[in-house]
Amino acid sequence: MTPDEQHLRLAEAMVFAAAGPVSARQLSQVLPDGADAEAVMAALAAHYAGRGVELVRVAGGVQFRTAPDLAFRLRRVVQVPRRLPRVAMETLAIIAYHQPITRGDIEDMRGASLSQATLDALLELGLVAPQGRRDSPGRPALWGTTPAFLTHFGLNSLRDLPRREDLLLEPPDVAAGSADDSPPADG
Amino acid sequence: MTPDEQHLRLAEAMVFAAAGPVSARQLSQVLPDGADAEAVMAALAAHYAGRGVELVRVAGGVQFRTAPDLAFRLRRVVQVPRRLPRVAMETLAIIAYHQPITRGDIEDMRGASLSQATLDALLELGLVAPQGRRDSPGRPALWGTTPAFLTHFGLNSLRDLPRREDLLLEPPDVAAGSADDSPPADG
Amino acid sequence: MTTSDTAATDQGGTGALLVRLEGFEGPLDLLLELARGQKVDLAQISILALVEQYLAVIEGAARIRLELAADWLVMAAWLAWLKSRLLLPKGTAPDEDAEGAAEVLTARLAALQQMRAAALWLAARPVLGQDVFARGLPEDFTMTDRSRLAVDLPGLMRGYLAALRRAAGQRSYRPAPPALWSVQDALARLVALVGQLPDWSTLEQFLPPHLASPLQRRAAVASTLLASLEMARGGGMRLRQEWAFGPIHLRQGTPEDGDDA
Repeated sequence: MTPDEQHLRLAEAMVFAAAGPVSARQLSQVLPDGADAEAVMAALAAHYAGRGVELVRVAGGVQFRTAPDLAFRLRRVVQVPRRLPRVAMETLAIIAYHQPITRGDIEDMRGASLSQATLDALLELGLVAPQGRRDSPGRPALWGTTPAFLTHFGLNSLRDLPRREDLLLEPPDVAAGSADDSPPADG
Repeated sequence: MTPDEQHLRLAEAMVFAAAGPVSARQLSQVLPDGADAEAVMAALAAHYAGRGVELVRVAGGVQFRTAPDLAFRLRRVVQVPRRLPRVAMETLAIIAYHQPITRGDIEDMRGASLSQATLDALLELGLVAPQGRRDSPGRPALWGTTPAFLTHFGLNSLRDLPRREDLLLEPPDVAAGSADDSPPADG
Repeated sequence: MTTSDTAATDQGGTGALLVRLEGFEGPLDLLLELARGQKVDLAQISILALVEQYLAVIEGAARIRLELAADWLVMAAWLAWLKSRLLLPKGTAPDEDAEGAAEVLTARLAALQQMRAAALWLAARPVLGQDVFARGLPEDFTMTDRSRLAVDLPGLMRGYLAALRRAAGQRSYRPAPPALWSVQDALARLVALVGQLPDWSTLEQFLPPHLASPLQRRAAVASTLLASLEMARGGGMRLRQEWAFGPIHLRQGTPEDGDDA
């Protein structure tokens, strides 16, 4: 077994064992001195490409996840929580693109008040968190997304979000029910 | 991709995502009808043999486990220092200020009985040690602090302890029965 | 997809209209839905047509149910103003206020449309726990070392003071025994005094001086009575009481008194 193979085994074991994404820095603490954590990660990702479990880059690190195409069969045996309602997804998108943002600003953008249930749903999943207060009358709390937001949607960083201009290039008809993406549960 | 390879992917994903061991019966719920769950498990185990993560048989089925030879490399030790219980801290303080002192005198000073367990704990931690016996009926053991006590509290010598006069707002008779009020001599 | 059938085309069925209005997340939501019925590109929609559609929907809803929420009506009023300005006869100078307001409305709708697209983009991602799954049984290699002690000097000082305060507190709470005249005290006093008194004397004359409290006085009376009874039993004392609860008189006992005490 070459030393590199041993590095691969260590990285595999560490990422497999971890409950969340593992960063290159964390990995290099386990690897012998001088080992290239990024290269080991890339080799590991290549090894798992196309398998039932894949190595994905998420929230600034790597994490093993089941291949998306298997979800259909896995849902038979794995308990799947409800998807976020449309209102929560819209609120989340507004927070993600305009953070840090106050509740009042979110309500202005949507032209509707933000219900406690929506905020609770986002908080419960840990997708958003208060990030200080705005220096304006009443000092309203500012909201932003969390690392859990990145992990939840399989994003490596906020830069992975499409540019706002590009969002509008897509015809709005994607909303009218393109076949492949399932609609949010609440209808 | 042969159908068998797809079975392997499904099994891999399911065992990975499951919160407990996966039995052959559970696996066959995910696999297409007619697939041999036992054979798929065996093939999966063979695929992972020698890798950083291995498929092991446990009670009720199979699950992934970190290869045993890697566990020690992944181990991280987190220091969570213990606090001394209140009784032990009080006893230690009295011994520090009034050493050498008998157990009976400690009980008089605290106004409460002193359990053997508390004294044993301090002894085990190396914070106190017997320092001879008092020439009185029963020849009770005398207790004093150790050099380890000084180390733990960051003291150069017992003279570094604040003087009792600096501590006590009450008149000195609160410690009625103590022989002298002078700071303890160097242990 | 959730509200894509526009309400604007549905003004015939009034019952359905009401339901649909309540399904919208506010006036902006409805406006966006109406706008999407017109054009793919929000920049090219006819604001005038949009305004008319909205006002028609609100009017239809208000006919059925008057208690329309305030924000729906505020939006309707604002749009009615916008409409009146946009309808100024051709040839007059364009109303800059109205054009600006129309642009603001278009921009707001575009921003909301953007965010709706972003929400759809997010929802189409392989969502953890929905479409992809992380390890169900993570392993933790963290070991906790509790061998070290978390102690510091202030803690030691606090412990010392707490011990001494508690001990001191216990002492001060011990109640001092009340100074009461005991039977033994009374007996000694009776023996000393009884010989000096020639004849019957009241019991009160044998009480000690300086009895401060009523409790001390009652205790002294009781003790002296018990002591005198004790002396009378041995013949050294005679007691007399004329009537119930009357004053008790004492006298030194004599041999000829016999045992009629």
